[in-house]
Amino acid sequence: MTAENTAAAAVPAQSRTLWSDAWRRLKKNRLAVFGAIWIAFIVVVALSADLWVPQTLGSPTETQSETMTDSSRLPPSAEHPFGTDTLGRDVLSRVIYGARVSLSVGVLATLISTAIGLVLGALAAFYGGVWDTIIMRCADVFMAFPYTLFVIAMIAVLGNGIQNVFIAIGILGWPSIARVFRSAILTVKENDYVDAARAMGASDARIIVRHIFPNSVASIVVYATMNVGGAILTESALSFLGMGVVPPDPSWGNLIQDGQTYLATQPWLMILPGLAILMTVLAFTLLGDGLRDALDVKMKDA
Amino acid sequence: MADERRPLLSVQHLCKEFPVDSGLLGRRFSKSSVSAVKDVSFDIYPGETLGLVGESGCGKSTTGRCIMRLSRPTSGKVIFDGKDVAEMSKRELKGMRRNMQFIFQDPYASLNPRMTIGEIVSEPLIIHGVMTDATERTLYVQELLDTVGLNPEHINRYPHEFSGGQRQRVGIARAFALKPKLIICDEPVSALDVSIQAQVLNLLNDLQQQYGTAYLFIAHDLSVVQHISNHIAVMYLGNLMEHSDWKTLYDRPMHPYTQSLLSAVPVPDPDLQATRKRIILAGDPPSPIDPPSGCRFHTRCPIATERCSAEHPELREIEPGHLCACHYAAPNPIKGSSIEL
Amino acid sequence: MGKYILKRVIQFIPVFLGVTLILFVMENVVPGDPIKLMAGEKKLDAQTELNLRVAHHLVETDENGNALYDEAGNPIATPMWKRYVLYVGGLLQGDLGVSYQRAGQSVSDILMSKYPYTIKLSIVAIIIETVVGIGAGMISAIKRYSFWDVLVTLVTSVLVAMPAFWLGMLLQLFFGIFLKDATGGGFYLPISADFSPYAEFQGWAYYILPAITLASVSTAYAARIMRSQLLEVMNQDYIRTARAKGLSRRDVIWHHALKNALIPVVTYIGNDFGAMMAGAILTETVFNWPGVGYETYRAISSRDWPIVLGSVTVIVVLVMVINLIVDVSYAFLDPRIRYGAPKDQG
Amino acid sequence: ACKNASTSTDSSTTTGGTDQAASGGTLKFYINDPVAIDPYNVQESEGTQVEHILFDSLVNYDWDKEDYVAKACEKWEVSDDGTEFTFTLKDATFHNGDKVDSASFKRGWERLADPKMTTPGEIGYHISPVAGYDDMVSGAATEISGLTCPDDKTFVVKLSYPMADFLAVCAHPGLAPVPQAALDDADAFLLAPIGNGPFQMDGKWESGQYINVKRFDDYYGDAPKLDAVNFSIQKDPDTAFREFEAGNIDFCQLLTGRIKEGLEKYGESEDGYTVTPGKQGLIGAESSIYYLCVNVDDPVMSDINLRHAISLAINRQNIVDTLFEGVRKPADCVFPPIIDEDSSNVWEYCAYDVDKAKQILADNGLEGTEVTLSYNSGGGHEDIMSIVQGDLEAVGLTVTQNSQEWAAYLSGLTDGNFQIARLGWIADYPTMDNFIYPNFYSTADNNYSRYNSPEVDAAINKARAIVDEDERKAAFRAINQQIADDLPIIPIMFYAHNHVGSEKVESLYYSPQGLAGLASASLKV
Amino acid sequence: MFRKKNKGPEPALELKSQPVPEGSHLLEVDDLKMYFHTQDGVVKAVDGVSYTLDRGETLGVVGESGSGKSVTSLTVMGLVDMPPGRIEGGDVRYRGRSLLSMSDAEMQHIRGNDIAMIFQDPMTSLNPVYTIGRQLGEGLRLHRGYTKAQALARAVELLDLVGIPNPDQRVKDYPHQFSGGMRQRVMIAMALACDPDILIADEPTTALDVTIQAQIIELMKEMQQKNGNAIIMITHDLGVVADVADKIMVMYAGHPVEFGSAEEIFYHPTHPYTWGLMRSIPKPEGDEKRPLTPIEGNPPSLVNVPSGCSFSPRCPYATERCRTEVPEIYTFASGHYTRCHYSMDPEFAHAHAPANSRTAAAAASPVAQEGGER
Ligand SMILES: Nc1ncnc2c1ncn2[C@@H]1O[C@H](COP(=O)(O)OP(=O)(O)OP(=O)(O)O)[C@@H](O)[C@H]1O
Ligand SMILES: Nc1ncnc2c1ncn2[C@@H]1O[C@H](COP(=O)(O)OP(=O)(O)OP(=O)(O)O)[C@@H](O)[C@H]1O
Ligand SMILES: [Mg+2]
Ligand SMILES: [Mg+2]
Repeated sequence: MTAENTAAAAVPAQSRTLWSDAWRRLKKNRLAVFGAIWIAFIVVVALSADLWVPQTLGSPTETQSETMTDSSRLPPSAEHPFGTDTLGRDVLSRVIYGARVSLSVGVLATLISTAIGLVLGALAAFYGGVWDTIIMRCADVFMAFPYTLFVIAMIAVLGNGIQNVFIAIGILGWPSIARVFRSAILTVKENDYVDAARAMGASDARIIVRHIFPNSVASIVVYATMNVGGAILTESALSFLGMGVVPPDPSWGNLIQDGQTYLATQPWLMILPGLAILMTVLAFTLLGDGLRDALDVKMKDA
Repeated sequence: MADERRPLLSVQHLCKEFPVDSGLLGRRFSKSSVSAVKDVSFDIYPGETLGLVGESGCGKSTTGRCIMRLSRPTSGKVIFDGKDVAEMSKRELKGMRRNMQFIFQDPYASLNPRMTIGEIVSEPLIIHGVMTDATERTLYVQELLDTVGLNPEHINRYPHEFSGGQRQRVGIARAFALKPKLIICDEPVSALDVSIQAQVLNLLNDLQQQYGTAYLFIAHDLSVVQHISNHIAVMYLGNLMEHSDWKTLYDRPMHPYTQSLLSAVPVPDPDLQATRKRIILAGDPPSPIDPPSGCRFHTRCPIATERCSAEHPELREIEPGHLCACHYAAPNPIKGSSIEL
Repeated sequence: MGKYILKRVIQFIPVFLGVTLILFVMENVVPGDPIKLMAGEKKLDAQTELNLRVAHHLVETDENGNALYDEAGNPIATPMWKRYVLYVGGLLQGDLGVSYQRAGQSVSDILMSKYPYTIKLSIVAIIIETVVGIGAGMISAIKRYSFWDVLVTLVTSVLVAMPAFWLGMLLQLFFGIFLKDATGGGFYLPISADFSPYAEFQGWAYYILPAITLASVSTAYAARIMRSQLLEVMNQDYIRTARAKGLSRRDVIWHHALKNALIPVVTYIGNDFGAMMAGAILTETVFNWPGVGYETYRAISSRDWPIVLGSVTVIVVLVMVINLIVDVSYAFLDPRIRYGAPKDQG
Repeated sequence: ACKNASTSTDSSTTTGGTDQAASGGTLKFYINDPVAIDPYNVQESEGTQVEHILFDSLVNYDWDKEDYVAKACEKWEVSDDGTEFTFTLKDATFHNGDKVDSASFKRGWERLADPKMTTPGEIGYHISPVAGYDDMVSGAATEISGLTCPDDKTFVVKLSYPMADFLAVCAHPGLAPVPQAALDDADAFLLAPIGNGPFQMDGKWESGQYINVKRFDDYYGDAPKLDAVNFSIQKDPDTAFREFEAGNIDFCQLLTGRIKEGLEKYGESEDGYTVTPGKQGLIGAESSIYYLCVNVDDPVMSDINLRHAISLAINRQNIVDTLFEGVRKPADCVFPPIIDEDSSNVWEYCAYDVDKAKQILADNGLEGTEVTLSYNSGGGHEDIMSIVQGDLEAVGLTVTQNSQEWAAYLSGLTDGNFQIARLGWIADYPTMDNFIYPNFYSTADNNYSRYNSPEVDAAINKARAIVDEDERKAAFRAINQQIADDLPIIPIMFYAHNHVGSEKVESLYYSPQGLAGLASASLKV
Repeated sequence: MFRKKNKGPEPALELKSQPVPEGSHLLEVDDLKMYFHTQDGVVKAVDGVSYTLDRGETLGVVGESGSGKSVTSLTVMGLVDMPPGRIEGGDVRYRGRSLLSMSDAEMQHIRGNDIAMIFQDPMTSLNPVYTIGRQLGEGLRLHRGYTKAQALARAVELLDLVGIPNPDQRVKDYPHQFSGGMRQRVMIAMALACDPDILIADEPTTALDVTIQAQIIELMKEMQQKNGNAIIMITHDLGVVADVADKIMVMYAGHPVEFGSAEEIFYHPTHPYTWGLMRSIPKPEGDEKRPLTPIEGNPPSLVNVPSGCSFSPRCPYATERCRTEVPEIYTFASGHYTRCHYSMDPEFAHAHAPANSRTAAAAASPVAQEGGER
């Protein structure tokens, strides 16, 4: 009976789509905007790195054996804002190039797990029955594994290297997204408009594409956004354990690992890459939170 | 019922059971299914309205959904336009659905929030490949919107920009888009305020006049049903209790349940209300998981006897066109329990 | 309830089999022969290698324990399914096998020496999580929009976004190194575990930093869940009912809101306990903690599959049992579950 | 404050030993978690570190005298044909009071070859020259026929072929005597072995945590000064060093990159091997080498010119200067100076000569050749390999790094699935033979290069049989030169200690083989 | 887990036992205004509500969804969260004392003890984790200082009173074990536990089926007869109001458009909104189906209340005056008041009032007198 509460809202003068609406709300959320800006900043810096970083800060990987002893582990300075590492490489430039690793692992792993999760979640939810049982039991098995150990074991199977990292994180991430998507579909399926479409004679494909997907996409977008942060954290943990990217390529995790040795003497070597992780993951979480609030249809007009 | 016309829809001995989750509940009850609809039969003739009333959970929606084949009946026949809906293939179903549409109770949940009003209303047209020309379709949709009393310029707006009553109009426009022969209205006005409810009821009436559509009108509010229906069927716990034309039902209700239902509806007239005789049923409707034996109403029936708990009363024609499922129903209503309004 | 537990226990079986099966498959596709690895960089002579394979049931043997050979004269490797059956059979008898790399030690002995530390650390972490998480969540929900609320929201966001191992290192840096220097050795915390009789600190001191590190993320989540639950519960009709009875805001929160809000938090914390039991590899690595997580990680990298299998199996069973206990203990909080009602209202 | 006063840092009060009176203190010694501390399976340095003070083998190598000295034996005799060794044992008891007799040596040695052990031994190959070893391993015999005990005091070893260096084998810590208890309760023995050495177990090995040993008072030799040793098991040198800095560990590694800093702070040991107060940093040379193993079967790496160019391109001095702060020495051949100081050993291509390297590549059209550097992750190899990569790219090669987990890496090595792989060779016995034979003999275990030169094989066979010390050395030097041009391995550097003791340590000797002389160590009291 | 014993409010505040001061009513709501200050603007949820209530009386409040019915009563109970709510004017007097100026502690004592409230949805209004008995006894322990055992005993009595079979068994049950109708009975029992002066029922039957609704209404009437308390019955169902109310307040857009005795509202309605409401209800008629006359348009947003008469955009009789000028309150002698410019015009009523109302006849003999704005 409370449904009519919102009826009082006058029909606004000009039409808005839900996305533009969400965008409007998102813009109002200062934390989410901060997250988005930071992500955009990191993306731009990482993508454009080749254009300016090696020239100004020096190559993140190249070493100069002639001058190395003199440029080893310099403290932060104007020339090297984050200082240099043992091999005389500029740490800022390594952090910047590390962003590439972190972001690509975050995004690709999320893409992989989202793709697998979406298909399986949709199968389970839409066709139910045996499909549901099999897929969800599999998900249970995967979820029963201690996650970090599972990823480590997976890397052990696949070998080190960035592509294996995102494959492993991606493959093992599917159960949670499948569950999210499944329950999103089941929730959406409950809605009369799905029945309405069926009553009109719409095919399953049409129902999924036109009705279920657009209405569950919000939860997936939110979940995926948050998941990127999670994947970045996992990657950093793997690199920290020495199972991630292969040197000399930098990643934030192995920068921390490198810096660990100098915890007492050159703590910035470990603190700064950690801050980069923190900021970036935080940005994804904030953006995800913001998106959730902005896309939440229930919160409309409240 | 003796009627030479061919019924548009004929529901015969429709039953629907839902399996109940095993586990904790299953242990408590010997049966493991909800018998939501039990042996329900009725006919609907072209251009007429059958009202279906009953308390919450008595199986009204389930009946509607089975007719629409949104659920598959456990047994029984649903014959629409001469064909059994329950037996139809996917393809036949699609064809059938051109002529049968659904209007839902909740105007918020029944419109896809991600589609514009125009898209929603034109969806049945697209699905059935009628009016493939986009501009023609748009014009038609605008016309429809105008018919249901919405501003045709709002075609590109989203449902959340409308009030509940307006949304229900969108749902109605969608149902009428294909000019179906039958529309199943599942409590289309229950969620609306009285003032809006009247708007929608009038609209449905007007459209019926205009297009000659038949309705199966589901509601729990007897006054609403009475207002719109030609015939009325009363359900209790999955069973059909009484069925007749609206006037007979109001004037001479035979089933004690109908009688009490009618008497329970408060009338907006203090004087009348003060003088009315009222039958107030005791207790709650039993669970359909474990329905009472015999007559399902006997646990709450003011006139129940031993026979009622032992023997299931069939729905039988007591007087012409007036069916009742009560052992004690007779052409002259039981004295003392009839209700004057 | 008994039936429910039984049903849950039966559900364990496929999960358990699935987990062990996946591990077995992994063992067989992972590069690196564990037996060859035993000898390190040196080569094993063929006979010793064969003996090792026999000892670890990696080749088929006759009744006398002698290896069987195929026509080409090579020892016949035991098929995976057979080893799997042997393993599961052994498990049912409580036999987890013998480590490949830790010469001759039985897996159960190794795990038994590790689990107490993991469990104890988890318990301390759970206590932190419960007290701090629930407390912070409550404060921030009750004093919504206040300074404390903002602070809690901020801190939890940051904690969730922080690599736990990095936080651990920061804690070491601050409490172990900086503080020691700053106070001239007067006050500081140990930075890595030492439970030998020669340890510098009393036992509990070694738990502080690792437990904080381990609890950090979960505490943040617990606080967030607590906050949102409490806010949600405070909007429920029965809260209004309680207020209409004349209860003070405080009483309403303590007696009506809290118990309802706690239910999801307790689930979270319970499941989290399971996850902690799974070993906090990174925390253990950073703090040199003698727990299961690091041991399993070490075992994976050194292809010590009996340990991997054993510890993961034990973890999975433990997690399932803990989750079951959590779900069952629900009933004490939530009568709807106790009496088998669907959880759709309230 | 959290630092608790009652558990004082003066750890001598907390020793569990029987004699609290003689207060020699407890030394806290960092190790990684060992694989085994039972002699029958000591394969790596960490386990050996513990095992060698729990058990005494027959003889010992004395780095000062540069010769073998008796340890558990009184004296030994070698038959003329060099196939029979007769040891006369000292009077000694095990930690549990059992007598150490010749049977206990036979028991200990046979355990290495016993296929019925829970985990068959992995160091048995050391005694493979002993007659009857193969029969025992294969299960055909229940004892090694070549080991006999004419009486309690006499232990006779018969070899199936002559081996000049067999005495070196007898110095191996794993070839120790064990009491009957080792067979009776093998599981307990695994975690708390009972030996004949100067220290005995104090409690059992707590995996991942610690191993405590205390002075064995009935030791037949000089009584140790220390009351006890607490082997503190840490996950990596980083953690250990942090603990060292916090004052909780008395001996550990200096971290690469922080060696100079450590030497300045803690002082540098005079001889490089002995920690004394104020001179606590050890940088003495070790009998081991760090090298790149080249897969000569690889189509690319089989090009000898490429190997030459690579070797010339590497700035070894930079590696030792940047990462090891000049402590380690650039390698110029296979023999560490401590094994053989003769300067004629030097390999031509171990010089750093970028121009020449470029020249060779240009002459042979090898510019831009793609090579892959494989190594195991962790252990600081990343930095070394990154420097090597930088150097190789500087001369125009294209380099990929392939960092793998140890397990995967090792199987790559065994399967020949690599181009260039980093390896280290730590001598089993401090002999030149031990550097040549295992690495370059065509069928030898450690010949991951797959180097196969019939001439070299023949020369090795010949050299090994030479009884005369100097002649043998000369022969091995010749072999070294024979290999130099082929470069199946590219020597990078010779290891040196990078260890440090705390100021509490009065004296602690740490041998070039990386074994701590805990029996003679002392703490300031 | 229960609160500290007898930490009740000061006993000095036993208002219930004091007589209603001369010249005032049990409850007087006077031009009450409660606005919500939200992001989207000021929601004028309650904008000038006035009514009086005496012991034994029932006030029916009707109106569309969102017209401010609930907020009005919640304001009386002091249960509106402030912020976002804010009282912008007016007063609520209970036995002559202003509730709005009471302290928290005083209000706590009033709530449940003097004024009790039950809510629309019985399914969600009971705390799922406590037994019925505990929840029933809570008010007693709080206001009356009962012990646990006393409270439980009384809870059994109360359950029996509201017609729940096996009350001594069922006190130990949890809410989910009760059906909707039974829960609403429990809610009533709970509200009546401390024998309050006023019972506010916010749509107590909307969520229930007609047969159950009839039970509950019957029960409430019965209870009122026994206890003599006043009831404020909020509903959108004119039928229910006709059944129970002595006085009726018709609300539209945050304020009453008409207030008077049930008799007058049903038989002499003077506001076009009330007319519209009556015309749009489908009624079981005699032989013919009378077409419904709906009120066209939608209820206004409380953020942007239309200028002039808030009903003017939907009023079929609206004139220019209605659209610009806010109507005053016109009070008839009987206390019946209305908020329409034309309500005092008998012609107007005669011409437009619904056929079945007796307004036409009533208006012919004007009992009304002009009243000023209050
Ligand atoms: N999918 C389902 N699974 C199990 N039981 C169901 C399902 N759908 C309906 N039921 C049960 O069948 C019975 C009839 O439900 P139905 O929705 O048809 O009632 P209704 O008369 O439409 O009630 P309402 O007035 O509340 O809409 C109810 O007891 C309901 O719980
Ligand atoms: N906490 C709040 N913040 C902002 N607006 C509110 C709040 N509570 C209520 N409102 C608004 O106040 C107006 C009146 O609400 P109220 O609940 O009194 O309506 P009602 O007449 O009881 O409706 P219903 O019949 O749906 O219960 C509505 O427009 C509602 O949206
Ligand atoms: Mg329904
Ligand atoms: Mg309300």
